[in-house]
Amino acid sequence: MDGYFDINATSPLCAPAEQALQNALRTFANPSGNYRMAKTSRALIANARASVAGLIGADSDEIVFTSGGTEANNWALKGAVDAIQAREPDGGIHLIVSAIEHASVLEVARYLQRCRGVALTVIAPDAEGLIRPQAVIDALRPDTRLVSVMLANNEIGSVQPIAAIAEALRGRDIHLHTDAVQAIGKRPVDARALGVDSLSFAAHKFYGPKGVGGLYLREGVALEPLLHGGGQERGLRGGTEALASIAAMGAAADHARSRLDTDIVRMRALRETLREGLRSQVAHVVFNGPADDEARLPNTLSVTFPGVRAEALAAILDHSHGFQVSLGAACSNNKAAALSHVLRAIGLPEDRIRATLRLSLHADTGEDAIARLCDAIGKGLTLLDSIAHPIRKEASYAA
Amino acid sequence: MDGYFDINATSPLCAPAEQALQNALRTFANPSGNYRMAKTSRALIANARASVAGLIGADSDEIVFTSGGTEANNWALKGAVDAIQAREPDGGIHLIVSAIEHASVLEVARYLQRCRGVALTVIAPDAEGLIRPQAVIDALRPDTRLVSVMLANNEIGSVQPIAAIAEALRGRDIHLHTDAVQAIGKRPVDARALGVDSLSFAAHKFYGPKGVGGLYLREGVALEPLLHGGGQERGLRGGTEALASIAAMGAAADHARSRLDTDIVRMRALRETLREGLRSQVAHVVFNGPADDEARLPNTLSVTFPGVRAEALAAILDHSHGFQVSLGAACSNNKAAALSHVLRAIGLPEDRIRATLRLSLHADTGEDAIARLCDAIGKGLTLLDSIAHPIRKEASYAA
Amino acid sequence: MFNDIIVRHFSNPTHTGEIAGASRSLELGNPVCGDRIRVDLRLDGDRIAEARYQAWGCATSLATGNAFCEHIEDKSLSEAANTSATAIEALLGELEPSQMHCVEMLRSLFAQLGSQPDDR
Amino acid sequence: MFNDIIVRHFSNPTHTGEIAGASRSLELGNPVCGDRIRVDLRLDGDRIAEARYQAWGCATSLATGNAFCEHIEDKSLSEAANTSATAIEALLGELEPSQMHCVEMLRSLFAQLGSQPDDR
Ligand SMILES: Cc1ncc(COP(=O)(O)O)c(C=O)c1O
Ligand SMILES: Cc1ncc(COP(=O)(O)O)c(C=O)c1O
Repeated sequence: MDGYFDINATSPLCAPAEQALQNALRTFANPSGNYRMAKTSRALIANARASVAGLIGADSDEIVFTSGGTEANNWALKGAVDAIQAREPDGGIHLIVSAIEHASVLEVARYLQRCRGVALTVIAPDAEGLIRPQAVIDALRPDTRLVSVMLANNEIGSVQPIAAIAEALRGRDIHLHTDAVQAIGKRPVDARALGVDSLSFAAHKFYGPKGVGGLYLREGVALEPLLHGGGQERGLRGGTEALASIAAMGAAADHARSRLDTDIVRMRALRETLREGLRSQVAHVVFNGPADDEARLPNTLSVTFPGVRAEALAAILDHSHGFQVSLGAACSNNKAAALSHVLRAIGLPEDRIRATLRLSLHADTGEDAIARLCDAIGKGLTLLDSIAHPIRKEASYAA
Repeated sequence: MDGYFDINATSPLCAPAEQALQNALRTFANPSGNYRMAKTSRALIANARASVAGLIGADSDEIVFTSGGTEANNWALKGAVDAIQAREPDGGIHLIVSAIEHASVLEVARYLQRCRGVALTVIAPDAEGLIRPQAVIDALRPDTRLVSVMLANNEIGSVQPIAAIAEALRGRDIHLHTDAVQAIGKRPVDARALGVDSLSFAAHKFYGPKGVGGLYLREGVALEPLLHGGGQERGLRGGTEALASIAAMGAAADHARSRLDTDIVRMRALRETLREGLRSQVAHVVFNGPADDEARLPNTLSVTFPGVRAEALAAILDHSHGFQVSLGAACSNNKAAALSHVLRAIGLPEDRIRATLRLSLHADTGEDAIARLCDAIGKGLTLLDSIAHPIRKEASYAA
Repeated sequence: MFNDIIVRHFSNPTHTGEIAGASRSLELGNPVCGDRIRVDLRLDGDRIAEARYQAWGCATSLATGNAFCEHIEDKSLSEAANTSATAIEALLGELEPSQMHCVEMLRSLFAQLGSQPDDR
Repeated sequence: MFNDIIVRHFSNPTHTGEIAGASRSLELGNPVCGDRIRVDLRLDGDRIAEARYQAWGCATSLATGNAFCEHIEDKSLSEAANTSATAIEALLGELEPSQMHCVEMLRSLFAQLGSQPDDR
């Protein structure tokens, strides 16, 4: 864990979540059972629902559990389209999404366009990765029925003005969905205050288990189920409930809630240390994303080392120094597929995208780990410089 | 566990699955990561895939993990419809399902009919709960593109002649899906020998965790994803993989495979003991489902006690004797909703449905537990008889 | 699922049976689910000296018969008949929606108790 | 992900650098991903007395340069140029699809080695 700077990809289980999971392993009765054993299972789910609701400022009745953020995003968009088409079989549906959404929103949008007759507008962020409410308003059409803008971006950490977007859309009969997968546990999230119709989350991004998450569905909002089945989750999502995972998610939610304030302060400080360390270690370094600290996740740094192949640097960090970081582009012979669509959307040219790493830290990251990371990056750059010296593209980058 | 006669609803974790889950809890790296830690995660998933493939006679490449049986059934049907409609935008789609399918098939069929323009034929089983291949053939239309018949029924245990149905459909360009959720671990399942295009399974029915399962997708068969997203599962199913649950499912698959032959023999013997015990304990008892032992799950007994309200009997079994059993009908003021659609489909009248219990046992059930269950049922019937004596509907039922 | 009151009444019913030569009998059927309850009373003047019931139906219905008899036994007919609406509801404890019809049955039994036998 | 051979070559490269007054230089660019490799040779008669490389690109490209130099150093020019196709492929170990272009680069380097300098 000490060299782990990829918390935005996934987090380990926190101790309370692991404990809750252990405790739940023997609670196996089907919650739908008609006997006493089933009561324990139902209570476990009800408790977890209350915990998750508490974390995101919702009522228990507004939380539906899913298999993760991807299912929640798929459900919100497909379920809204189904519900609207059922109500108004002859009306067209126009969907607006931001260009920096996660694949589980973008791919759904493309599916809806390709297979379900939905008209799609993809709106660009500004150079800092922010979606201005005006950009949403400018994209509106009379048949716009669905808007999806994420709360916080996973790659550059930009936090979108969702409440302002919701305000702008009010009264227009538009379903506003926000993907909050990356925001929860890293900043306060209050679904009701945001004013959205639906909001997705995934436990493994806030120290719960992988393969479980959910959708906040504002009271009164109707969606066609994505998983039709045996009436679980008040008929909204079929499937025998993932008892142990749900219990662990509940514990992770309680834990995240109790730590949030101090975690944020700590992550901010650590990120500053990291930023300063990189600046002093590396001659030429660029930080991507919002300049304003209020508009970015406290734990995320998107860093470009101009002239460097970030893939090679990441490989050295992993194999020679034991650090895990994430890339803006994977090495691939298929240019387009491998380049981060987020970095492209904020206008980074291809060589800059290939020179970019994402460093995402957690609140328990040690100061010493940060110092060692900066040192390792410095050493890695020196090594790369020595290999590339006479043929490198830009001026020397190691300080 | 000793009084648990509801294994068809869900099973507890077997020891190897619990161990695998424990071992996997610290393996947290995102399998999509570009660093060494991610290798462990990928290996864990690959091993589990091989284990599951081994259990059902498939290649690893033919297994896609999902959040359970419900998602797998939803995906098979919706994904096939999407794929067919994309290939032939102007062709109609006719879907055939059996009347005794699980809700996660029936509700999907109704959704496809209601919202997606699919024509639906629901075919009835015979009085033993068997779907004759001829019934499927009789329902065929020129535009039939999709057939879904379950391998084994969860309520009465009837095992359908899927291989014969597949044979009858061969060469007609029809996607044949089978829901094998209830069959796996209770009888040999060989996806390739069955000749189906897709086959769904859920770990919690074979002593793995709840909330994980998968779909066998025969090589060469194309489905549109149900969960669009980040390219996991070779682009077929988005979502960060449920590492620990998948590892546990793999261990459960290995365990089920190694025990299957002896388990079947043992479950059959136990079921016979139970059947004989009930016959000797109760004057009037009827067993529903196939007469032929080859055409029924070895662990499942659907039992009607004519003249008895099974709900009251189940309540006494639970509260006075510690037995968990399942009902053919829940107590409800909404007549229709509460009656088992399976028992209705095989022609049981309402009063018989309300008099029916499902007893499903596992291979580790003790002979003594069976004796005690028979004794408790006898006592329960005597008690109910004493309460209802002068006003009961039918002749005395306690022996 | 059943609350503790319901469980006690159906798993250990204390007032089952018939009364030979009963002073009075109440009878009730639920047309939707088919549940039936019959209660025999032995009156000692105005006092309900003995109340016994037979029932066929779901567990909550069975409990309802017993709860009714237990409550009225040893009370005067008028006192029992005047059991308040709140007290009637409390007799079965908290119920789930699917069990609510049993409160209806209970109310009917109390109502029959209050009406004159020749009213029927 | 990288196999052990690749890891050894890129994390501890043994043949980086330039050779002042090199007898010969090979140069290579990959038009798709932009990777570049340059190799300087110091020949002692027909013998490759020293091989040094510079590279810019992904980790596997960097490893490719080192693997090439390590393999040819101390061999005769013709022996090195006649390295079999199988041996060339084996030099980088098992690769993932996204790393396959490095085998191409390696083949090009060996091909350049075999062709006369004035062929270029
Ligand atoms: C912003 C965002 N949305 C959605 C997801 C999908 O979540 P999951 O992989 O748990 O389905 C992720 C992470 O993978 C994410 O970062
Ligand atoms: C026959 C059958 N199909 C599908 C399912 C659904 O599986 P799950 O609840 O795991 O989604 C079940 C059990 O619930 C079942 O018995």
